[in-house]
Amino acid sequence: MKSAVLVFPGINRERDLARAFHEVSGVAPHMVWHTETELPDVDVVAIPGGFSYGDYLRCGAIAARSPIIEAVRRHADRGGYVLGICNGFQIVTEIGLLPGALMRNASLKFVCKEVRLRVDNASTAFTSAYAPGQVIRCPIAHGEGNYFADAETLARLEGEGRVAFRYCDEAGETTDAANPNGSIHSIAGILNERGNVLGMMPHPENLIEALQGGIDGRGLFESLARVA
Amino acid sequence: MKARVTVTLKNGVLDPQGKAIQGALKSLGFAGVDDVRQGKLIELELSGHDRVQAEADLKDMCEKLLANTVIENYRIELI
Amino acid sequence: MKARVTVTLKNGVLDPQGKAIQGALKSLGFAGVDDVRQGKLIELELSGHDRVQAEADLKDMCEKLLANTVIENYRIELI
Amino acid sequence: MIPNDIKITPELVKEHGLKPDEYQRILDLIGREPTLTELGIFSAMWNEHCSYKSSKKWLKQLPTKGERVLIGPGENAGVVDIGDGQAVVFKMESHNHPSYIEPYQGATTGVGGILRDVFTMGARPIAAMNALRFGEPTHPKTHHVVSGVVAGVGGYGNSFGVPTVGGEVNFHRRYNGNCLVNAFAAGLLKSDEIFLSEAKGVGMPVVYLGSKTGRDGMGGATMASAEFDENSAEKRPTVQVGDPFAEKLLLEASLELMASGAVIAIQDMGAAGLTCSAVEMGAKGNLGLELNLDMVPTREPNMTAYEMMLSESQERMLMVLHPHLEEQAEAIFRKWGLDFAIVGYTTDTLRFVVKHHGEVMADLPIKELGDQAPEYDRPWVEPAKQPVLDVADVPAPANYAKALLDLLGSPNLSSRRWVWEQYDHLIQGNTVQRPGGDAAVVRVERPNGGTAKGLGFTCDVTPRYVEADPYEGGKQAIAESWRNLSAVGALPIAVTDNLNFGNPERPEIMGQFVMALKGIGEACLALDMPIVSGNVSLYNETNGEAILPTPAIGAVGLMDDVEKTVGVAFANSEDVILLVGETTGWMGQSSYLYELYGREEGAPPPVDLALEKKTGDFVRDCVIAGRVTAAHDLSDGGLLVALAEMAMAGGKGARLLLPETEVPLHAFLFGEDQARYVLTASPIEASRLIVDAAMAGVAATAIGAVGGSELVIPGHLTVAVADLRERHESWMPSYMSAA
Ligand SMILES: Nc1ncnc2c1ncn2[C@@H]1O[C@H](COP(=O)(O)OP(=O)(O)O)[C@@H](O)[C@H]1O
Ligand SMILES: [Mg+2]
Repeated sequence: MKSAVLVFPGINRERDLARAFHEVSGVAPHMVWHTETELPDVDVVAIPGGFSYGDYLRCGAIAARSPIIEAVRRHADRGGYVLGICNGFQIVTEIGLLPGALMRNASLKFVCKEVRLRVDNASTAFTSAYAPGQVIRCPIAHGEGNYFADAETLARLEGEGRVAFRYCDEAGETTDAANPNGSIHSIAGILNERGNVLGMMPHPENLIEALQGGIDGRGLFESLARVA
Repeated sequence: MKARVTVTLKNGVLDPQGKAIQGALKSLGFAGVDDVRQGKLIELELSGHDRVQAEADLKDMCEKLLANTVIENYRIELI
Repeated sequence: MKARVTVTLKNGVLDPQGKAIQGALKSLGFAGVDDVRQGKLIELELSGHDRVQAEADLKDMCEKLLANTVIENYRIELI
Repeated sequence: MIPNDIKITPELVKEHGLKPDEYQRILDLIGREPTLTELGIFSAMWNEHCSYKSSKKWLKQLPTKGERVLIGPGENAGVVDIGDGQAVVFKMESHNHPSYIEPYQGATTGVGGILRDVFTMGARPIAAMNALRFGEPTHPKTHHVVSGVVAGVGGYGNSFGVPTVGGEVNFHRRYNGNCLVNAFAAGLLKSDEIFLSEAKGVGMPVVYLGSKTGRDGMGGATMASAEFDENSAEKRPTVQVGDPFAEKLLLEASLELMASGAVIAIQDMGAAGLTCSAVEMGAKGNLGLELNLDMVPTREPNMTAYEMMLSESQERMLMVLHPHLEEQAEAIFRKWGLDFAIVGYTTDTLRFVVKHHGEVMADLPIKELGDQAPEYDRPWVEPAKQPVLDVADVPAPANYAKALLDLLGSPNLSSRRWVWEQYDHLIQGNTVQRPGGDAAVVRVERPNGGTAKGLGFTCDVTPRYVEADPYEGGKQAIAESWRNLSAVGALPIAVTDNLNFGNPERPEIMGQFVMALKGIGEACLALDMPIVSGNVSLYNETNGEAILPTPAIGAVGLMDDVEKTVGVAFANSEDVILLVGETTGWMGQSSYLYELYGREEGAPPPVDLALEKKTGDFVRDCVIAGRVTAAHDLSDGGLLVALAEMAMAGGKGARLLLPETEVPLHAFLFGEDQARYVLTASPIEASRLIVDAAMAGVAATAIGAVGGSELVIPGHLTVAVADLRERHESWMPSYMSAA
């Protein structure tokens, strides 16, 4: 799997993400600075977590206007994979590659903890290593992960099976108590129509080794390695 | 030239901050606050003198950056 | 009754958000933006009818919650 | 604008916090009346914060050397060798007063300052902690301060990208008027790539980097806030605002610049920014320094020399660069979008010269500015000792389950989850022991591969103990950090301290300071934990009432193989629970007494340092050898609270069979004797451990077994682990959600 990790000023989980790609694929990703206008020849473009431009104005808003973004758009149009995690998810929605927006957590507080995710669509390039409905552990760390989309968009996402991950409890139920940020329909990650762009708030890249407390996050990278 | 841009959430978009403020006001004992919405105020200092041009530029800035038109409305005032 | 409260940073207080927005506008090619300051806009829907009372309440809300008067100024408008 | 050559009046001197004899010293030193800018420079260099004038004499007596110590106190942060050509850099610093005035911004700038101290040395930050003390929960300001401070610590650290892995939170009425915000940061570097603040070479460019200079923090001298602001109706706020985004850029740019070989010396601009940093660089290098303020990037128009020299704007650095690499250096900073300006150069005159608009605003002897700062041997009295509290004076609880639940649900012993879940404690992917246990453990990869090492981090002090007996309390703070590190399997290697006290001009307070330092010093020596950095915060008083003496300790430990660490959670049913250490049932100053009866009485538990060492070494060896399944040190709340914490963490109960003892049950369960731990191990291993402990001269007794879903002491207590959790987890969230 050939991958690239984009770096914007203020991004801070780029090393974590690069490490996950490296661990799983054996190949270190290209690190690509935001002022570039071309991507290297890669299968997967990943946009990491962090606080690009301090998250000032709106999370991801300023990064979404960077020179590299046009190349990302072309990559996605060609059917290349795009993975946006946390700030990356916010950026990908700001670009318009995914619908909806990420608002302040309902608690108005930043939250870092381990949650459970239910894999609602296991037949995607990003999730095939998981079983359908599988409940996995995954860390989150964000202040604005409260996914919102209007009713029509939501109906489409649900109807087309484009909700990849949902926050749930240990039994796989999507309860209010298990929803850490108030996301509508407990949405933690969504896909675009074509299934080659995934945006998610949780950080699978921080749970890929036993030392980190578990390896539930590996599946995502392993899925990508199968197709790329 | 000074300009003021206000960015507010569209109707129907959930506003967690507004809701939290409303709750906090209530628990501080302020009765009769039926709704609270929080928005952004962006004040700009522009060096040009052409108001028409400025308005056009500001609209462009809003569309391109200052507002996320999927969820937000904006209003421009030159002062 | 509708009220609008605007909260802005006092003069001289660093505004990292404004700075970042200014930088972004510049790199998007907007010339002549000399300064940007970001503030908050809070819109309230009040159920009372007494404007004098409302103004007093709003002032109280600002002092107690809506503004951080150590570093922010606020302005109240009834509309 | 006030002219630079204004007549210096006694009022002006006073407003600058200088005593008449200190001003006389200035006159003697320079042989003329200082200019306004010069007066400002002296006030910045000679205040308590920068000059340590009340504490220096005593700080010098602390043990600061050790085999591993590469850099001790005196630089931005201490540096300790951890093998493989790697070193850990760390320090702790207070931001108490600003955090009380504006909790969010006070805390953010506190965190920003300590991170800068660490990366100024050339290290990438890998862990942060925060030791917080607040007033009693019912005090009208407490809620606001807690929520602002915690949000601020998180707001800065999360954005900057450092995992915040540990800390402490206490509530006590003596912090009603003065909260304490002590921030710790640690970073990692190669031991042969340490950067220092000592300038070298004459005619070298002095470069200003980072954010622009504004009038932030100009409140030190009251005149600055009142009179420099005549154009604006509002009183200028003196609050500094943190910009974690700028700091993150500064980090990346600084590390890139250091790697390029362009940096000769580097110093962050902290308190009294440009003044302190420039003087220090020149003085350390035995050089003079000339600054041209026309070149300083400013955020506001018409700033005076006085204002620029005293501004405390954040996220700024000063460097001395190799002239031929200047351009390359500038390119790096431009790439990161930061300000870069050559603001001066080094000279061989030993003078500190400040020019503005072509005029000399200050011309002072650079060495004397630092070296000749006043130093005081303040009078002190040894605080009266408290009598040892007789256990007979401490009632047993009517209901043990209720007592335990009340303790776990008390402000000081309840879970801090509400706090640390607002901190990104997982970023960088190296957090092996997360918050909630004893010490945090962070993985450190070796440069050439192989099993990863671990660094343990903990923050400790029990201010009530220090108040009751500063000497024992000082020892106890170090001993507790030793225990927390040992329990996770880390060898304590060095500490940083943050000494928060009241007004040193009062002999009782100075006595607390002196005796606490004596205790700390002895403990550090006995446990081989040199002090490599630290910070002193005095005058924490409001209306004549001082805070509890709070010498907060940040300690660092090293593990050769990070995978060997164990946590506090009960792991397997049937595991035997061992109590390690001697229990006499010490109730003086215990949490039981304070939280349940509101009594702060008696002498605190004495610390036997030799016993601590022996016991800690034994426990650590057991952990590293993989013989135990969980380990926890005993501190606040004693044995029963520790067992409850292990049960809650593991989601498993335990059945206790307590040994025959003369100690009354409540004192056995809630007493706070030092040098104690709880270990769990398989039954076979447990019997071996008991034998080995005896051989090592350490007391170890089986006190029960893990299992079930309740914590049970037959005949005295049966309580469901779920109920323990409920109480432990609910106090903070419910306190914080009530407005
Ligand atoms: N302000 C804080 N920030 C992060 N973690 C904290 C904070 N306060 C407490 N903790 C964590 O909660 C746990 C319990 O703290 P404490 O009771 O002080 O531990 P101990 O008694 O072992 O020193 C520790 O893991 C500690 O690091
Ligand atoms: Mg402990």
